Amino acid sequence: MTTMHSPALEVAARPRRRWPKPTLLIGLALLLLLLAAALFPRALAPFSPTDFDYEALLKGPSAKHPFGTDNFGRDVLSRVIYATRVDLQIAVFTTLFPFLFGTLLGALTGYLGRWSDAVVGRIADLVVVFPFLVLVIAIVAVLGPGLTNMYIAVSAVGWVSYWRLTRGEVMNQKKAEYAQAGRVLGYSPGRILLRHLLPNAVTPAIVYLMTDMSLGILLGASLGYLGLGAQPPTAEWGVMVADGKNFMATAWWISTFPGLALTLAGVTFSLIGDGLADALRPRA
Amino acid sequence: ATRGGQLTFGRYADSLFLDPVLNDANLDIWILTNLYDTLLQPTNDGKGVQPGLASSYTTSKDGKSMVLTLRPGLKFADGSALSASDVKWSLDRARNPEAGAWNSSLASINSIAVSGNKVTLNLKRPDPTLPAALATFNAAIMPQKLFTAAPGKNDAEKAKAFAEKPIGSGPFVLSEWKRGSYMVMKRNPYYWKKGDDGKALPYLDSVRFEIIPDDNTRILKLQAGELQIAEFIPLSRVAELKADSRLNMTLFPSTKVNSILMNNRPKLNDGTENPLSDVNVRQALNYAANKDALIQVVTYGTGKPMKSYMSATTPLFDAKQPGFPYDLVKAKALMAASKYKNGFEVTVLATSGNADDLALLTALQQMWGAIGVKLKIEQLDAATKTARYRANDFQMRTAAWTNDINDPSQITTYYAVFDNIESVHTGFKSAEIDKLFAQSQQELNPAKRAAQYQQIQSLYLKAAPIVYLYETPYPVAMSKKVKGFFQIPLGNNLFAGAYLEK
Amino acid sequence: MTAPLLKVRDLNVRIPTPGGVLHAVRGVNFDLLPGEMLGLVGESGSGKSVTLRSLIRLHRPPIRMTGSVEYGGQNLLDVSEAKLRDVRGGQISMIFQEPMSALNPVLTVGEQIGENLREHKGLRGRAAQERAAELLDLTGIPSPRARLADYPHQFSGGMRQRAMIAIALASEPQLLLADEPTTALDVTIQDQILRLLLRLREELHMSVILVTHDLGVVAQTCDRVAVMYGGRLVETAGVNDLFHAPKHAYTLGLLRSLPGAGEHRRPLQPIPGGPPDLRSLPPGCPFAPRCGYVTEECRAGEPPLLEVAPGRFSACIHSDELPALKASLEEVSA
Amino acid sequence: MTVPLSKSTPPLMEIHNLTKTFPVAQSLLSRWRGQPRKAVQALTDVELTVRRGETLGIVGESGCGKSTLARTLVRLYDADRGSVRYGELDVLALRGADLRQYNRRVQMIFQDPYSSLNPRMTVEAVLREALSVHKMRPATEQPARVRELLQLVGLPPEAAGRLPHEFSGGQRQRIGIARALALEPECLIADELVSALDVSVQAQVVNLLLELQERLNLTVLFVAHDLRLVRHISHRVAVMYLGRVVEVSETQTIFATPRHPYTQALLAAAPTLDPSRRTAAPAITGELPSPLNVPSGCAFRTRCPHAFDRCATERPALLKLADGPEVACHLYDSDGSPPAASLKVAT
Amino acid sequence: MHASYVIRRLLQIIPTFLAVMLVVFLLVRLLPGDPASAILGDRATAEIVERTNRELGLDRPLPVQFGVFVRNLLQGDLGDSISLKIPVLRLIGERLPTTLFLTAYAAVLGVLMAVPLAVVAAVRRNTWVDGVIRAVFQVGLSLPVFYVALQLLSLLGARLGWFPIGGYGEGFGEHLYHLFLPALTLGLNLAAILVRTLRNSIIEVLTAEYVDFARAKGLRSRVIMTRHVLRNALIATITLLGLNIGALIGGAVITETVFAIPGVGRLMVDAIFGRDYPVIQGLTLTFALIVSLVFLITDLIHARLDPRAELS
Ligand SMILES: Nc1ncnc2c1ncn2[C@@H]1O[C@H](COP(=O)(O)OP(=O)(O)OP(=O)(O)O)[C@@H](O)[C@H]1O
Ligand SMILES: Nc1ncnc2c1ncn2[C@@H]1O[C@H](COP(=O)(O)OP(=O)(O)OP(=O)(O)O)[C@@H](O)[C@H]1O
Ligand SMILES: [Mg+2]
Ligand SMILES: [Mg+2]
Ligand code: NI
Repeated sequence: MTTMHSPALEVAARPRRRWPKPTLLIGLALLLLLLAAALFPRALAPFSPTDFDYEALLKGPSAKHPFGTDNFGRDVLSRVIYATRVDLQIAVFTTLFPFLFGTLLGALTGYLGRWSDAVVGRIADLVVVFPFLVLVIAIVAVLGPGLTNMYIAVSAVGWVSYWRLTRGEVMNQKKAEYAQAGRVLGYSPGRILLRHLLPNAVTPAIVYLMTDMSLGILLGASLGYLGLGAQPPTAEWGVMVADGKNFMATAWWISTFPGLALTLAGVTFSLIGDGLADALRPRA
Repeated sequence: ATRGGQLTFGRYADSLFLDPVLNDANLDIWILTNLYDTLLQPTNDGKGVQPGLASSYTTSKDGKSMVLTLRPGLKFADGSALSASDVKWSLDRARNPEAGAWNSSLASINSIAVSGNKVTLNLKRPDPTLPAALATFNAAIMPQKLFTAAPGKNDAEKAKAFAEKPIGSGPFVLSEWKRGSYMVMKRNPYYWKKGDDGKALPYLDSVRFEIIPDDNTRILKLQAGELQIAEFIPLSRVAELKADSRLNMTLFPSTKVNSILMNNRPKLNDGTENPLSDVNVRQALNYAANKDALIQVVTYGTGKPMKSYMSATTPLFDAKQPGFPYDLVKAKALMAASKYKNGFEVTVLATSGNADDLALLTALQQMWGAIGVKLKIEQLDAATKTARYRANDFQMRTAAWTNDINDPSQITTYYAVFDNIESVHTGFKSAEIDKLFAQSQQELNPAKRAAQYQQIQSLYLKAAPIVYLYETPYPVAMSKKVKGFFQIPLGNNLFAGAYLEK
Repeated sequence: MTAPLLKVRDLNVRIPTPGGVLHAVRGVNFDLLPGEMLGLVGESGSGKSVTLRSLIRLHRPPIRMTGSVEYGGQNLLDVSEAKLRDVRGGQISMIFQEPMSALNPVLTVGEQIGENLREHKGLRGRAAQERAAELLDLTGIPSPRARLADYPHQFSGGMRQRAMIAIALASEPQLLLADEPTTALDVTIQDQILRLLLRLREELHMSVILVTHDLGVVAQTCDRVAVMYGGRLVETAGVNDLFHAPKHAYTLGLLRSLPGAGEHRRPLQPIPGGPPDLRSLPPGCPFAPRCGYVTEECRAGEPPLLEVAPGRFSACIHSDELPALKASLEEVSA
Repeated sequence: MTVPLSKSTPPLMEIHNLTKTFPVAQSLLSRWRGQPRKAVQALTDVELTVRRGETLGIVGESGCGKSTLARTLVRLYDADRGSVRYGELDVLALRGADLRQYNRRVQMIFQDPYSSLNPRMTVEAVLREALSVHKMRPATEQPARVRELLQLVGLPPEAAGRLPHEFSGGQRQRIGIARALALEPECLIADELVSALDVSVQAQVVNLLLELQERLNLTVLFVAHDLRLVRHISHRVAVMYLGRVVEVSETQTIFATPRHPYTQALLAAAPTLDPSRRTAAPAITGELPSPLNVPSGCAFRTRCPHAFDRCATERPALLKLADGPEVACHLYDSDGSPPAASLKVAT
Repeated sequence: MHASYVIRRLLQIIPTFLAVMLVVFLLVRLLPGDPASAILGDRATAEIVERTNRELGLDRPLPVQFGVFVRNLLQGDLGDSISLKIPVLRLIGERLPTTLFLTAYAAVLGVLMAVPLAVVAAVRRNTWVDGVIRAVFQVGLSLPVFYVALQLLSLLGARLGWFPIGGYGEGFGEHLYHLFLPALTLGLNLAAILVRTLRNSIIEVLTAEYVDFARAKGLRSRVIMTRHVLRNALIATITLLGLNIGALIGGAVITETVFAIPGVGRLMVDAIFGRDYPVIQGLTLTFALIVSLVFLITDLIHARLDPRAELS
């Protein structure tokens, strides 16, 4: 018998490490800023967010109060800073459960298909034909206003998007040869699903998560407008904008600065989302 | 006064149901008298009554009957004659205990007799509140024929049908109503009252109500000239609009009192000890609330401190009532004298989305913090709040009150008398007040009645079942062209004498 | 000798990528005679498609093209857009490898042919439909009139390719650029399409440049072959000459690596290593790292494409040393 | 040197009557009208025997069911009916652990070098996963085994730490092979293993496969449409048409004297490397009929130049001819020898 | 065209509908507080509350109430509004057209804004033009609707006086004029979402081979853009558009409040707060029906645009 050893091939030089795109870096930098404000508001804010100052009601921006004061004489800058934690919390809690639940369920039904998919599909249909905001308002009205109940309400509805995204992607990935290879290699369905399919199918959900986070904050603001959002004296951007709307003509700073903060957070999440979409895409 | 033209009035919400007897909401009440006239009318200052459809009334010596004389030639808006039988029918409907929430105001009537243009009310007992009751919206006179001709099996169904196209004897008649959007009332050509030019009122051809729920939008629309009047201006913007040279920012005196209701019962619904059952605590909370500061922060200086549980515009209000002037030292002393020296935590129910509630409570959080009371705010939508309240399932809640009738008895039955609704569900009960009130309800001598009321107000103050806050006016912004418009302390918007200057 | 239809001189295409500029086509020169069928072969990534696309300036910025593509007395690389549009699709048509992705999925086949007829022949409406049906018929699609209203996905792979050819032929072009037109097809269909192309060339007197990596296809259809490697033309020759006596070490290696060239179930003779990275080419002959004939000279500088025999060009320094191949060209069907 | 495979070599896998259909979605209306549910006839009564140690090439046009056959054999698809015996095992009845054990012994390698590897797992993770799931090696010995496997498929040890995208197509196919080999299988099913690769690289992978087969005594089912390649590496070749095996024969025989008209057409259509032998007419006209609507009788009759009445009514069975090849064509039916003239391939 | 598909989809709505009905019915009754509390306010006495509940039939057991609800529904009767005392069907009939008009208007404005801008952004991707377009919409997307609405109102409405402030107007022309700002507010939001996906799809389509083939045919860039690129890019966007229009209908609440538009969004919120059970139930069913129809229509449009789409 002839033995032939193919010479070991050389592998192409390792490609240079791919740096994340600037969008992601800027996004992460902004996130760091937000996190700093959320974690150390005391260090950053010049005043207490809740203390009144009857001497300084509705004062415009000045050296002492760079963002001015509100109708209680509270320092707007300090409130914007203290609100960061609340708003990041809103961003996380309005999306965390829908993300986890929707993604796992999507993976599962996408993989199993058939009746499980059909059943969840029906439920999802049911949820989407309900007008979202109205449903949230109704749920918040049932459970009472406040952030926790808002989280519950949003979660009851929000998982559908993640379910859809992940389910579709898992169904796609399921067709990929590596997934079939897993079956031929005798791997258990659980392993194929969790170790192979899910990591490759979760990217759209993660990218959507970022958009969803800013939507979550906005929803908080909308509920704030209807009085169902964060409860006073908690500072929260959306509620601050809503509370400031009566002063838009006379004290623009009350709603403008929290509005800017909202935008900043939106931009941050969106940049990170775009960046992640790029960074998480496996290279073929 | 100039005649003609349409006045556009921006409302924050639409009316619901234009039946004088079966409706329940201020949204209806406050415009209803423009459509349905009453026998007597409240005066614009809210202190008394003046002739309406009835040109005069007399009360018998024993106070057990009252005779009203109708004006001659009265007509409904469709031109049909308004007769004494319409009056009897209307009042009988209004006092039917099975119908509506307001029948109790006419409960003293035993029977009604009519002859010619005279209406005789036979009473069960003397009733000093009756003239005021006859000047109240639910005692409006409706056309019996038209009403009974309306489709429907029973009164409720007929009322629904009739209320869609109501015909009354008020200065205006409904001509168009697009629910949630706008409502147009046009001039009733048969209205009895004459203007300063000697011709029949009203001056205006029509009034158009636009429904604009958002405060900012309402103001913007007024400033843009699309409205001539905007109601419910947020107090925070009063100063700004006062400065606007095109506008007439008016604060109409009102019967509105803002207070915090406390649960006075020894135990809460869940069985726990209730600190608010201690009168020391209640008084301490009252003294610790800095009304002047609150008036600044919440009402932007437009309010006045509350001295009695009733507003200063209410008849028989006792001007000598001291109220609870801000006194932190006294408040601390009272706390020290109570069982709760170290303070306690208390939850207050607020109406979600109500900016004033929030402003108020956030300020109170601070003020009461000074005496060791930690205030937690629980925001509820109005229906939930009401349900909790009705079940006595609350510690504190925000509350505002306006009178519907030109008499102190209404607010007193609610606030101070246990029997009606447990003293606005505070659970406060004073045998003395109950007795005084019962007497006053039959006291025809004004001076004596005033003395009874003075005593009631003092007793109430001492028991402090509520936190006395402030009275607020009705903030209405009008174009400078608008003249003669009135919102009386009861809240009724009167367009009969309103006109638009050219 | 007739004047060439197309003269390509010093064609260079540079593609900026995140990892550096990719010099995909480097100094390509060739002429194409009227009526000629030229095969362009080479392994994947050697720059065949990029070359073909630059002939009608199909690349968009930031891809840069330099050199000249002379056609009808003009350099297509710098004529005006309007002029270029006349040539594109009008005188020079192109067909692609994947008919499924090259046909617009949302337009009917009839619309897609009609589009071309309107643009270049001024035909509209009924006349256009008539002509479209004729064209489908020409490419051998049964009941062509009925199929005009079909969408591409309703066609089979072979029919799609025919439809694409019909679209390309709508303007009766002088030159057809075909980028791997049969790679996606089965052998029996490939066979049909290739015969069709040969027939149409005869009937319409077109020139064809046929890009492929299948040497069998070249052997069966082309008059002349150009071999690309690493973005360069490394050899051009008449088809018989090339298959019997390649004059470039790469061509030789390619022919040798084919199964069927050796004994049954014996190891094949692969070309070791892989294709060069066009972003960082070594100096000298790009094939040098994989070449069995390599000498110092090869690495010194890039050998130019020179005429090594009449009508034969090679860029190999060792073209003379390469053996002939005749014997080993065994056939699949005996 | 080739391993001589005698005809008496015991069969490793016997496929009998294997049928697989894919139902297509049916509209409500047609279901309501009681129209029969349509299905893609991917495999119809496939008869095939795989001998131990051989390379069996499977060729045919796109859509003829090659991949479906391969996938059904490794139980990626569940057959509609028929049987597959693998030694003692009734493959189609295997469940759970038995099935996994079978899959360990019969491995499949895939066509697409890009999608057949999980893009997020390093080569080492890929290989170690295969080793640990089947407990091929204890954890401590796994790194060594990974290196061994890499060496076996001709990859340097430093390849272990890299992700699939860092490799060329040919190298990825090697990783795929190494992954299959990690389970030390007896039989490899290669579906279009090198179709996506350039000829020069193709040759490298083919060499590897040939080498491994001999060293590890593997049985290989080689699915491909490149006739030249199949001819080069197969001991025997099976030709499929529209879900059926139409001819099976020793490689030399089938290429020298194809029997089935389809085989003949297929060989004639393959472009030869000799420019001097060109033909003007296509080897065969018409296209593959839709698998949703397979012609009655012999599926090839719609394109067959020799078709006669019987072809439309009766399906030819796969019959063994006296000199060895098996053919499913009425021309070769027991009743008589075929008309000699009609068998010449049009050239 | 695809009649059987349409029928099947319509049939599919039925179970969804039944489920929506049950869920709403229960959810509504889970709301703390009752209609009586809501309509009678703080002053009502216990008797009056009880009497009101009796009149409204709310003292009966839930299954009985549900039975009545379903029976009436089958007769096309959604009951009377508790607070407004008029039939819910009529109420919806009065309010729904406004919201639908607003939604359609917003969708048109959104698409009119999104398509050209997405094309520009995609064609000139990664240039400053692209950057500006994306930044503007990003900002629009991260601000609360009411804020955007109020800013538009005070700028275009009050300051510049180009548009009326709030209201609805009479007749089609006035509707267009009055509803411009609210439709713009909603449209901006929609456009922000659409621009993002549409831009990405256009970029993707631009790299498709059939675009190169179209260029190789010598077609004008405008023809290529409209016939080849946009049509394909819209396919991916149309489903998203459908989903968002569904959301728009339900999400018009705040816009309707700010702009004083008497639509169903506002009505729904009022009904929830007023515990107007019949209105909530009726509206939710209407929403569900409309949203289902919108989805169906987008699917059909999708199928029209994309002949490959399998309606199954
Ligand atoms: N748009 C592009 N962007 C970046 N790189 C490109 C682009 N187009 C082509 N390339 C690169 O240019 C080189 C030549 O590509 P080309 O498509 O011409 O190869 P080819 O010979 O046609 O190969 P194949 O046989 O695979 O079609 C390859 O390295 C390819 O990756
Ligand atoms: N999962 C599936 N669902 C539906 N139909 C399928 C499926 N897999 C394959 N088919 C159909 O079954 C038939 C046989 O397909 P198969 O993939 O086995 O062909 P093949 O011979 O491997 O073709 P190719 O050479 O293109 O790979 C085809 O008509 C195909 O469309
Ligand atoms: Mg190419
Ligand atoms: Mg296959
Ligand atoms: Ni159709």
